[in-house]
Amino acid sequence: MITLVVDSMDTDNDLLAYLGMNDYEDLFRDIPNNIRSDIKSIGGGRSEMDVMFESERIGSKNAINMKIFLGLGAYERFIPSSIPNIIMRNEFITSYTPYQAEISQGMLHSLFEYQSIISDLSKMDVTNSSMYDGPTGLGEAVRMAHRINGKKTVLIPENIRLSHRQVIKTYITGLDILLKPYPVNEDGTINLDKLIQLIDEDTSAIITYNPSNYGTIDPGVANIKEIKKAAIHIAYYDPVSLAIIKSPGDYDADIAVGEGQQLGISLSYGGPYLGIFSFKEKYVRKSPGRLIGETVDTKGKRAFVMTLQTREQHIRRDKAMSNICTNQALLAIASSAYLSILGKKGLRWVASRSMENVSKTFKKMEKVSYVKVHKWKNPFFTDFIVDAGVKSDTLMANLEKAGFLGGLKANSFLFTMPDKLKNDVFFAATEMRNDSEIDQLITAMEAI
Amino acid sequence: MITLVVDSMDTDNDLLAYLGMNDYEDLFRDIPNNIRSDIKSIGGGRSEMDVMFESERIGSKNAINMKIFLGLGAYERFIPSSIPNIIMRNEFITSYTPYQAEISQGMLHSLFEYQSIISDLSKMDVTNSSMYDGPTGLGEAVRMAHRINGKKTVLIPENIRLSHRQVIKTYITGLDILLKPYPVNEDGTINLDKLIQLIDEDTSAIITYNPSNYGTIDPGVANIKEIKKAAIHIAYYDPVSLAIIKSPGDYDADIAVGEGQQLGISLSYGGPYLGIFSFKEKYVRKSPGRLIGETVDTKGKRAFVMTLQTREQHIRRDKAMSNICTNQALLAIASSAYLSILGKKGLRWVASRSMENVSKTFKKMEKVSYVKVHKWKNPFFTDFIVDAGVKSDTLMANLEKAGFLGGLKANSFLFTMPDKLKNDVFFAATEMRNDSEIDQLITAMEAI
Amino acid sequence: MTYHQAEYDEKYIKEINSENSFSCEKIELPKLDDSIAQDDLKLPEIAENDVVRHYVRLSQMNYAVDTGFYPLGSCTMKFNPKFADRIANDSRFARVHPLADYEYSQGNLQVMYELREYLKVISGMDAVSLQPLAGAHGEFTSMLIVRKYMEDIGETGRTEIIIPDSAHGTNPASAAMAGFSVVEIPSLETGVINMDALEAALSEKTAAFMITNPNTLGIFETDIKEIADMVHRNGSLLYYDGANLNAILGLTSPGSMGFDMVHFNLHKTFATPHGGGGPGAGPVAVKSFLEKYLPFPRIEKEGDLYILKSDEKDSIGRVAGFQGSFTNLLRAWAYIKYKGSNGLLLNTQRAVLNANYMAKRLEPILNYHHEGLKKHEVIMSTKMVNKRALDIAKYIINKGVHAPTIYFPLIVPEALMIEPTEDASRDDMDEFCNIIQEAVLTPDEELHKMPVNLSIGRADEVKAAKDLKLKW
Amino acid sequence: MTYHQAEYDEKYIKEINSENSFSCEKIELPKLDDSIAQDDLKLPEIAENDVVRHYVRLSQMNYAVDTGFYPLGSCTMKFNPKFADRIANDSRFARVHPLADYEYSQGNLQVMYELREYLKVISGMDAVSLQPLAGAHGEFTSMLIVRKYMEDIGETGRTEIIIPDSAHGTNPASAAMAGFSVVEIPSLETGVINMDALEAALSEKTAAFMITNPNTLGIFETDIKEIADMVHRNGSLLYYDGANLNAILGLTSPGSMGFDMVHFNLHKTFATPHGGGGPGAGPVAVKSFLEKYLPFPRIEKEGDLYILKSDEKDSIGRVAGFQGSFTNLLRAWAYIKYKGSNGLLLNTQRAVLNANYMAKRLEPILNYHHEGLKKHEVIMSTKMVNKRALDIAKYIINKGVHAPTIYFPLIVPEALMIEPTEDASRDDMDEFCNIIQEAVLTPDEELHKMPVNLSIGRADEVKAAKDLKLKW
Repeated sequence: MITLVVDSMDTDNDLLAYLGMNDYEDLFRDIPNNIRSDIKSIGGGRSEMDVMFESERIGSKNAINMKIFLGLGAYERFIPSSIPNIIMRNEFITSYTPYQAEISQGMLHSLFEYQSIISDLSKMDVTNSSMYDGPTGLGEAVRMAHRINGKKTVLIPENIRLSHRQVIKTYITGLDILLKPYPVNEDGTINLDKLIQLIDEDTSAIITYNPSNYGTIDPGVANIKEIKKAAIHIAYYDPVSLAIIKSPGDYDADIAVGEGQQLGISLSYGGPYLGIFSFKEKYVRKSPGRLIGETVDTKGKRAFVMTLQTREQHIRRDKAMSNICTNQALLAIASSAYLSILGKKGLRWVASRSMENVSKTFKKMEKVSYVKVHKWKNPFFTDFIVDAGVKSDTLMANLEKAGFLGGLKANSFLFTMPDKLKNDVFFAATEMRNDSEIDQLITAMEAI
Repeated sequence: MITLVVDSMDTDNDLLAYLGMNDYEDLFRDIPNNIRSDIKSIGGGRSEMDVMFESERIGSKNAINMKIFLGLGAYERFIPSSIPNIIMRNEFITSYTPYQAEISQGMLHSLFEYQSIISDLSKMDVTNSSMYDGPTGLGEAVRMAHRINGKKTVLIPENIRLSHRQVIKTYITGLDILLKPYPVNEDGTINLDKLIQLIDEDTSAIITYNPSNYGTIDPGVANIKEIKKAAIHIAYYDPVSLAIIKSPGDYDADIAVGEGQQLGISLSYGGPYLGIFSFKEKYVRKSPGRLIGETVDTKGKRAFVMTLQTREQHIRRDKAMSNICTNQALLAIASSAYLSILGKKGLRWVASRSMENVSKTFKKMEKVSYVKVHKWKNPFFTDFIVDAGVKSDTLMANLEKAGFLGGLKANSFLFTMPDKLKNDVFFAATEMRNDSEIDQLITAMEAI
Repeated sequence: MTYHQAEYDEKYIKEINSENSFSCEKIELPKLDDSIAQDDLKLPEIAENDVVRHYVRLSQMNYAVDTGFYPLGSCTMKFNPKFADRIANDSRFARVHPLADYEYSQGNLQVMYELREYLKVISGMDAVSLQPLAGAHGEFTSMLIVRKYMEDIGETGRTEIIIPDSAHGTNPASAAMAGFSVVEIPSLETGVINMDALEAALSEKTAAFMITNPNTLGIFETDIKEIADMVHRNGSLLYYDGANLNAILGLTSPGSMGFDMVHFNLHKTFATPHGGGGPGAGPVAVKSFLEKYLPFPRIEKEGDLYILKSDEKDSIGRVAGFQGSFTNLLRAWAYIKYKGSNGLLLNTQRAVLNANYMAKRLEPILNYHHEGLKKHEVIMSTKMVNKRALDIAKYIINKGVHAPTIYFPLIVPEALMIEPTEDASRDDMDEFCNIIQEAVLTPDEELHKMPVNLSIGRADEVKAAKDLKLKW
Repeated sequence: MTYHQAEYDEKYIKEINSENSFSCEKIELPKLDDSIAQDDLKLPEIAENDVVRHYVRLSQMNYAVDTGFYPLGSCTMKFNPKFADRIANDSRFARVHPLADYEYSQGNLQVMYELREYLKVISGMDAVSLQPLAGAHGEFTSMLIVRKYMEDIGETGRTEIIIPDSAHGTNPASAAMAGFSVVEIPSLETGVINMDALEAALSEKTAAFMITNPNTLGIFETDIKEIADMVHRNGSLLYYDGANLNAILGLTSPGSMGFDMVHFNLHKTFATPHGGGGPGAGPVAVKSFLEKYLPFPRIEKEGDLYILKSDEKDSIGRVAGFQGSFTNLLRAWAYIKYKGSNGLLLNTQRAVLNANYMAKRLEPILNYHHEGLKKHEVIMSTKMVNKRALDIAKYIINKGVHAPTIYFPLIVPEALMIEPTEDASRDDMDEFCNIIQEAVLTPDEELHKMPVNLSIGRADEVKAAKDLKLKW
């Protein structure tokens, strides 16, 4: 590796002279010697060419041709090539938060449209201009519910994703909130009868999932509004699923949270993703995050600004509704561009083709000797579980060896599961999979 | 493969109704039935997703990890990532020829700068705003010389690249021009003594190469101005080499032509490339191609327009100086951006590191049992030839099998070569190669 | 409506006052004799940061398909799909050296082979060369084929190419470049071929007749079969300028109409981006009796392998340094796969529908002679309203929409040549018609002040040609 | 100088009148019960072509580093190198699923591991978590660590965080979010910590003192060692807000200064693009005694293999769905490799040089108290010239240059917070100073009309908050 010599530059000497200084060191006389340190151990600089070569070499250490049959909050969906074209526009990607509205209408207009498109899709009143990711959105939703009603108990499905529960738990540190699991039916959907019994005057929020944490579509979410009492219904949903199933607004959710990664954002090993966060208008002043509002300029022309900033940290400081400053603006644009390019036809295709692939995979898996599939009434959407019997513990590792990602042991991913599902494993099939890959997966499974 | 059904759209029906028509067919009543035909055999449309999958599959059939030790007009040079960022700007890549100057200043300004930067680099008076590639540039140069002096003989080096001679030959079809080879020295440089004897009153043009067609740097180009008589000196040069050797303008070339692919443009299997074309100002009205000129707008503000269009096909038709309409505008921008980012320091680095790599490769090749290297006084620049002895015929094929591109039999690529070089093969080493790859190449050669 | 193009006082790049920030290791310059060593390397010396900014700002001062409606007639400015760019930038395709042997470039060769087969079907021809680097280059190539063919059959006296006066300028220029004399024949007012004039022009000296159909006025030559017969009876060849192929693709083909040869403009027909002037690609297709004259190397398939063959015997020669404008071929291949026969046909249908819609909308103000069906473009004349086409064009660009082609075809006075393409939305077209209407109602003295909303006012083209300044 | 930002009357995307052109095969919708089936899917329905145009036009109405100088203090808007984007979009990195086992994601894990090691050196800390998704998220994570540590050592009475009144708003917000009370102490006029106030505020209730050094006025706290000792003697922790790390990187480190923990803003220090608001990344580094509290999973190396470890025992928990903002980590990794120790140090030197140059240039008009050395940014006050900072800002943006941060830090009246960064050219800075000078000389009534050269005039923020319209 060749270390580069970086020259000090002529202009710098001019500037130093202007300041009456001899060298850079004169600029740092205010840093006492006893706290000086250097960073030489990170090595010298390199040319772009060397960095590119090295990144290619290291990137190639990943298993780059893995066929992905796994989702669980991170889906390999098709990304139209126009999306990177749009979000890599220099004017978008290299801009800062639009503090000076007049010179930043492009970003503000785009984010206002994001809020509008997601509000239309989810049928919620208001959508903020993004949170970090779905799980932290849940954390903020629980905090927001607590701000709204000051109550203590948050009911979570007993099969909630472990990582979600962990993030929520972190987010409520120091608040007087108790996470309490509620039972689910055999297929992972809400057990309404038992949930009702748990809802009382102390209930701050009820978190529901649709699709459920087993991947099944859950009609039960529609009943929450009748039983929730003073609790805030926090609906966690899959934005792609709304192409075919009802929106959180349809079932009167108070706060709707989703993971937007599916909407035109690459897998990227887990981030950056997009936290979609909507709520009823009456709660807007208790809501976290940034809001873009429409207004007019001095001539009455439509204009967009960041609004209700008095909820935010840079104004309200320790009384702010959240500490969020940097959010996921660029990825919000990616998701609105994605939804606009696909439109109804496209999003329905994505949803339907995923379900069709799931159903095909499912059918073929029945023939794998050690697999038992569940014949539940509520259909799976993109994620699904099957009983992999004695092979369940080693299935994922063996499949990865064969070039397939899938078969994640369900009880290592979910908070609790009943014994009879203890050998269940997760798979998923998005629109990106095809019949031949499904066949190859089955062959690989049979060979294990 | 799934065929897509493309729906006719609602708006179309509105428009048809407006036109008083029932269906698309009504729009084509003017096409008689006896000449109707269809294109069904090319198959139905597909989704972008399918096309991307297929292109990845087919692209993977190329040998994509080949280590490239070959140049000959197409060099794998490092392309700073800013270059694609710039030339993929939607406003540049999706625009047309700037016929309406006022709404197209971005492109015109950029092309004017290209003309200026190349004129500075080559030290020529005028540079047009691009030709298709280096070899067709030579063809146009020969035609231009003929337009200028009406003479007949064009002297070309006897070791000229075969493909160049072929293109020139095609380009002079129908003109009263004779291509006549002139002798070269042992190392491929111009044999001035013999060349002088060939120059007479009929000589229309003399084509020189620097570096020579063996890859050596040729000091002889400096002497052409003293011996050329009324002939036009057409200097073919390597733009990267100008970082270290004299420019065509330094040796008073009349027309200077080069291949611009090296300047920030990818290999792309041979195209699109960039024909760099410069000349003395006095010949401007005889020159082919498009010219961008500086002027002012109504307020005296600097403005750029296409100028001297009366030389061009859309005005002068069969009397035009060339038939060129579409040229290589976008790649001209790539090359100016490349030269601006690298600057002196960068271009010198590229040139010097290439020569250093050549010299390293060279030195190590001496040790390969069947290879003899030439110890000539004039150094090689990026391409070079070595005598590969009995293995010369199969060397390239065997090296490709081992993952290296190089060892192209020289006499299959050049017009004529002396017998004593009949076992010579071409290699090249750009700044992209490193010591370890050079060692691997030597090991692979030894194993053959 | 308010509109203003971005406007920056952008300096020459060499005047930007910053410093070279390119990062590379120090390396010694090779020691060369003074007589040959570069002693004054002149390049801009600025920071990469500022290079990027410079071009971002310049780009904002440039109109493009991706900024708005672009009805530039005959240039066919349609949407360039981004997946084609992505494929073209894929290193699997882009990192292949042109001299790599065929075994190591099977992917690229397959793309070229498949595209060749597509182009045969689309043109109704028998053989294709992908080598020509632009449309005009394809015309030149074709004219050389005409020449070679005539020489081969001993008809060396055929030194003339007949061309209608409505033709694209590249046609006569290409014919002349191949050593032919050009005989121009007048068209009827609609641009349709004047059969009498053609008959009169045809002689034993005629090598070929070059036309486009529909013609440059967007009118289909219904008598094309008769024209072909007439030309062939005369022992001449019939050449199809593919610039307007997008008007008929999928409904008829040059082959079905009786043409012997054709060139394609891949950017017009298959949506490869035009890059502000290029690069393009101009493949040529011919009937089988002309196949042997095509440029070499040619792509062939042997068993499962794609190969490049360099049979020089009857070929007109080589017209490019290497195999052609490969990444544009690749983009066109991807586009054809994406659209398929149904999508390409729909392109044609919608392009023609939109042109006819525009024609009918604009008829009351600017109609020029022809009342019947239009194909992909429509010619209007501002002479009808006593305006100069140039003034109308400047009014249009001042509104942030690109102007139509003006003063072409040459046979129409004060011509506006409008081509909406299949991608035009109803909004685009209606807005454009409204702007035309406003423009026509604007007094000349106002029009002369246009544009005012762009990065510059009207540019002084006379000064540019007189006080020639071609570099900084 | 003439300047005008691009101005389009851009519609809402849903109002564009074209038709969905997304190409997909027909597929049957799954049959679902009416009670659950979507009955009103509302999405924009327009052609892809128009979506691209819409965003291209909008983008031109947005200022960015790649359009010009961006001296937005504290936000550190430096050039985002394009190679980092290219690496981030490389499918070798980007197509890896976050749940893939470590054997199959060694490349990504190596990047994270190496970045972690770099950040340790740079911060002078012993352990790093890469999980926090933005700077403020890193602050929140750190505050949870403070809390957990204090609980662990039985100091549950430590419920206060002391914060200077010059601090970034995220500091108090993050502390509060972690359940602490915030005790604000006044700074001296230069923004330097008032040692007496600190001493008075420190108590047995103090969990930590959160500061940034240099402070938000760009002044280095020379007494930082004494401050650290004072805080530690009190049994409290010292937190470093990494927003200003770029001012001292390579010369000193939070570790050398005596801090216990620090968060990084990768976009500020390592040039990852800010995307008009995000995504960011906010890794946290701590001294070894706090390591066990870091979020899980953590990256480790076992032999030659990189692994993710989920030891929950002492951890504050998980703060993100997966491993963090990976592609931003990747970009920062590439940037550090590219710059190296010498390049990063030069960044610091030039950033500070440029800030001091700006300070001296602007001193005669806008100087605010402090006369000595500045670090990476400089605070001016328009109160000195009886102008409102807002008016000056609008004048600046009207000239096509981004305004400095205004009204921050809160303790400076009519503050302008100017940060040129190491990338500013002499031209950029001189032009900016000239604009400031012009602005100051412009009468208030003129200033109130600004901006006029942008896509809109001054926006009515009061109406936005009053007549709340948050969707179309």
